[in-house]
Amino acid sequence: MSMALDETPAVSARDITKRYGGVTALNGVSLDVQKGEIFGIIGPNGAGKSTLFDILCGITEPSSGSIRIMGTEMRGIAPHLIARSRVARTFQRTAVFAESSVLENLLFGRQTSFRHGVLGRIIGSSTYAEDQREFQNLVEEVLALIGLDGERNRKAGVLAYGVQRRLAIGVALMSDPKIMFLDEPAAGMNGRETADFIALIRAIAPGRTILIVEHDMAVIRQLCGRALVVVDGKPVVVDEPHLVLRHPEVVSAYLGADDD
Amino acid sequence: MAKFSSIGTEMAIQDIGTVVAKRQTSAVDNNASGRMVREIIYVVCAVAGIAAFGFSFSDPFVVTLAGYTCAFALFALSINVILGGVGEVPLGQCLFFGIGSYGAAIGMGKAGLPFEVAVLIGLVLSVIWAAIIGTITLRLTGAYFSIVSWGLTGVAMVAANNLDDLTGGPLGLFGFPPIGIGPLELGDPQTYFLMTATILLASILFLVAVRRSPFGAAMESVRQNPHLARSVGVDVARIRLKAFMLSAPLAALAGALSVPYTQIVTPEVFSVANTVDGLLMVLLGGARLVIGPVIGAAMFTLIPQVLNLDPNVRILVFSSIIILIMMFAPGGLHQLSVALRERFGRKKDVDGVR
Amino acid sequence: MELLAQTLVNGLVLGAGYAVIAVGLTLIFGIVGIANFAHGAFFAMGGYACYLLTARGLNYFVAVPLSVVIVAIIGALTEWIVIRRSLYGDSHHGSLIVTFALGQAAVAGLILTFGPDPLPVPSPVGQSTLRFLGIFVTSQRAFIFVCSLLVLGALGLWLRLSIKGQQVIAVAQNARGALYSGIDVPWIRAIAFVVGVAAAGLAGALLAPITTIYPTMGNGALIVGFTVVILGGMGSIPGAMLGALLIGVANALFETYVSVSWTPALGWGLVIATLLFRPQGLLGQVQQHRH
Amino acid sequence: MSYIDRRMALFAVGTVVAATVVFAHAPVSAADAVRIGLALPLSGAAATYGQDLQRGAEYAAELINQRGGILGGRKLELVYEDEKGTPQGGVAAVQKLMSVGRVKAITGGTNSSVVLAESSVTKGRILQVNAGAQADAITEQGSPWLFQINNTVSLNSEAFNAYIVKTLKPKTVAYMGENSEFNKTVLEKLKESLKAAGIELLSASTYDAETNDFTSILTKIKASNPDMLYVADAYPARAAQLWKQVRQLGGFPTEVMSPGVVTPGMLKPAEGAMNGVYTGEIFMATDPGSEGKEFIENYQKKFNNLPGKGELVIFEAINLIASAMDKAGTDSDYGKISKVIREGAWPSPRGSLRFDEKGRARAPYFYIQRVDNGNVVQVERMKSN
Repeated sequence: MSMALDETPAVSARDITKRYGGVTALNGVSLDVQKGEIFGIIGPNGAGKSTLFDILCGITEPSSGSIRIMGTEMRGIAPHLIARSRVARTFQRTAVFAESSVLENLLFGRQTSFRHGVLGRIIGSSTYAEDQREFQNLVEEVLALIGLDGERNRKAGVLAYGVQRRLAIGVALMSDPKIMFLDEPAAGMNGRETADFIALIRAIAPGRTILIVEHDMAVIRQLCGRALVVVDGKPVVVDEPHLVLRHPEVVSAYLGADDD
Repeated sequence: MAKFSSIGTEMAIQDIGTVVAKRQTSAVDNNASGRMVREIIYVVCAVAGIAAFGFSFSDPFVVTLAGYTCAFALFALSINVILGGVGEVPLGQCLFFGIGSYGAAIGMGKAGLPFEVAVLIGLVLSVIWAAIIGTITLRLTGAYFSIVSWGLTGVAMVAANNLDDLTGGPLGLFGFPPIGIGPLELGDPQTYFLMTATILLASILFLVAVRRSPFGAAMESVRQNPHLARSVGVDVARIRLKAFMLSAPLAALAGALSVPYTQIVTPEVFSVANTVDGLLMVLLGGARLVIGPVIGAAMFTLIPQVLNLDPNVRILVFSSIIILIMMFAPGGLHQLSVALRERFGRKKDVDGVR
Repeated sequence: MELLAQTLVNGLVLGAGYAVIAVGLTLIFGIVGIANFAHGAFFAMGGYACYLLTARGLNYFVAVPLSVVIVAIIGALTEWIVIRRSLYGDSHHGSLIVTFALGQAAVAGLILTFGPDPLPVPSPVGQSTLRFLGIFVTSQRAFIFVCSLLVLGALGLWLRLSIKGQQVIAVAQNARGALYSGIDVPWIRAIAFVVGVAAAGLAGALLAPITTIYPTMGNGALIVGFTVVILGGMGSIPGAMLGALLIGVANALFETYVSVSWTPALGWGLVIATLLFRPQGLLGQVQQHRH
Repeated sequence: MSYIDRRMALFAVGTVVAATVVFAHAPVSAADAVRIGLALPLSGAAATYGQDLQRGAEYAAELINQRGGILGGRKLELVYEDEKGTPQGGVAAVQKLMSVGRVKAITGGTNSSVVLAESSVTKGRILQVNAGAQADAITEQGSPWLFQINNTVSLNSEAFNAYIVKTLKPKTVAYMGENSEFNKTVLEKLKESLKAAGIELLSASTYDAETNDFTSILTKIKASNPDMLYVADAYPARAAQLWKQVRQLGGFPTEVMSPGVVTPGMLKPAEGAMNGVYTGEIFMATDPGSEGKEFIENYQKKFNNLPGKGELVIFEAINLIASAMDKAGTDSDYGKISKVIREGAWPSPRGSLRFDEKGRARAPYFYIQRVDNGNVVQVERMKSN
């Protein structure tokens, strides 16, 4: 990984290892993701991809290793603080706030940048008005991007699965993140939804660094400049997707894993 | 701007449990203003209702019972700040109820303070304790919070039993001077009812405002999905703690307001039975609504009075209802109504798509 | 000196009783992932089952195992009808409320059927006591002590040696992993729940002759159980045993040398200390806030 | 508001209305009858006591009405309200009796906290006669229209302690008891009397209601080996358990139980463990004085078992209310009624009752008892003052 030495990488991890009791979930994983890159992480079920994600955005503490985001060490920093430093993450399951409307979901995505309090809300203070205006502009923008303009008052839980996925990205976008971690964002999407999704990612990519864990190789191939393969918690190869996919270990791993 | 305010209302309305999923954005504006009006009407009606009941009924039994019900509804509200707010189960909430009662009783009886001052002290103490307990337990799993807060009520009861000089021991504190707030004499049934009812209404309006504020949004996101909330920058543990510290004084206030009714404060106020009653009220009325607990409280107090139920039968029946609700409609009766509306709504969409 | 020795013995015997309650509780928490607030109710049911059987003229030593079976059956039904639904429902705190409500309902039911007043359960070894070097233990307590050791030992062996036991441990460590490796997790959870409440029932039947039985007898047991489990570490079986002995001895010492009336607060004092300085408990793993 | 919510609100309102209607139209049978309200624990933990008192009250009213009622032929009518054994319940019950039941006097009372709560409602508004509850605090403030039938704890203790120091004469005493409202008074009184008689109190251990294992306490007491063990616990099964554990440890030279708590319900589960224990009581159904014979016999005829203390005190309470109203010639001039009560001497199965300025009656006789193979036998019948 020796490209663009002049720049500090957006995300850089040094031999991350994670053990649960006896089990070793991750073993010496390192990666450097440059600013503006769309970086894929692939591997069979239970290979430790999600664990790696959780560690990269601070939800889980690694047993050993170091994580730097924009050059600053992230170990020991609370996840919500990492999130506030314009790092966003979407989840495999529980992607959205199912009981709330699309608008409320986006509001929840924005909440931490609001400056007004309970009192401000009651008396309708000027900061409250400002917050409203900012949110209003942003929300229209995001709704347009994720194509949910007409659905704004629908309850998130009742939306089609693929649509929920797009909403999840929208929630992440509300904090205008510089770095985005997308955990199997296209899982369970049909062909058309996947196409829309790829377009969406392309649209939001400029000015952001995006990491994607994904099963669907088509997505990885079309979006990612580079991809890391993890098998049984060990890094196998980092390279351009089409090369990665021919790698013998990867092939065998997938053949092994696809029957579950 | 107008559109945005509709979002505020959207959330607010959901608080009051009247989310009517809108289909076109064009409908937003007039709906919004319409709702504003309707909400104001609700409040006016509530005030009118309170006044009407307070002044028309003279029967001290009915009126004081109603007043006591309002006080206990306040307790149910405080439980719901945790349960419906951040989705934790506050099994130890009667600790604060008791602190409020004893605060008022000790302040008046022992220290000879005026009622309102004594109550105020009780509220402050309750917040402090909430801060301590919350900091210890709320960063751990929900179970720890419920168990420990519940266990501490037992400790409180032991303390109340043994610190005779302060708490009067097992027999408790009684024989207070006439209790009043300023010129208002709470010994008088109607005054008592009007006072508790007004405080209850004020608390409801305050809680609605809280739910519409960013803090309310934070609580809601934490309740629905702590993981996701954290990933959008919410300090989950802190929100839980703040909610707990908000709920404590409400419970304490309820405890204090129950003193003019019971006229005696015994260690039994720390009994888990109190919390159970409160929880049942919340779950019956529905944890998703701000007024849910109040409805629950009304049902819970009046039904047994009318049917003259044995308390054990009451617990048996209501607990069973709770189990059924949790199994089939965890959101309480309110969720059933929402579910119905959604089924209806979804059909429409399908038609719309085709 | 003799007083101290006697106190320590009392404490250990007490702790052995606690251990049986707490192990069931911690097993359910570790495997099923719920804090079982109905545990006390099952404890009481054990006592009442034993009362009913002995009242029918059955020998106490026969009644105890039968009571355990009865409680196990009730537990199985509860798990099948209520627990799994509420647990796998979408509300994460559902299980907590449900078990709590179950407990309340059960106690109310007991009061309505048997009345609030305590009932005696005669034990064949009732009044007699064993003495050695100035220290005495009543025969019933000795019996409880032995039973606890046997049961806990058997449980330990079952977990270590049997296949089901191994699967239980696997589920405890990583449920999803266990699922991937083809273990029938719901089934294992059901087993854990039944075993857990059966243990509570056993404790109830064992203690009945000492404490007499009354509907709310479970509350005390539940409180002790939770303090022990948190102290030892939620989900850790060795932790539960250690915690039980510690709290048993601590209570005995405190009662003898400090104050009887404040003893109920002691356990929670220990719990708070634990949560402050070692939140995962003496032998437990760190619990993160996950739902 | 959404459909269901509106329905729920309506329902709530509906219940309020229903409730008020029910209360407003409470049945009024025999308009001329004198209605006496009884707030009793008819449900909850103390329900059994409530039923005892109900039986005793019914019996008293029946006899009075057979004699042709009071105030020139007006019958007594008893109105019951469940006080559920809690202060809140007590307040609700008394208010309901006064406003809905329109009663002329309030009686009942088993739990002191409940009676205290009730007395704050009745004070200065209606005549209240507390039949059973024993806490001194109830009559301490001396509310003019509040009277007490049963001995207060301190009256009982004074009588019993006198026997301990004069007759049993232990050198050293150890006390253990439940941390309950009146055991505190028991302990205070015991300290006083022992101090006065120069007897040493080695230790006083109080335990809370959940306790049922006394090994540690007894171990400790045993180590200090006192002449006498004094146990104060009103909870039958737990006390029985406690005495069994005392036996298992070999017992003590002299053993006594706080007065007024030993019942068949305690002796039976004790399975002989209480044999030899001394205690005291204000009444002995098995061995009543000349005044009690008739009451006991008739009661036994009617219910074919002996009356307990609960039945007795409520019986006396109803009689007191009825005859005082009769004598005062009014059912609502409470000042006058109270004056009559304070001045008069009132015949009862225990002998004639007199009430002091605080409204307390002192039991005419105090019985010292010992447990003898499972039953209490009379040791001495002491005339009070």
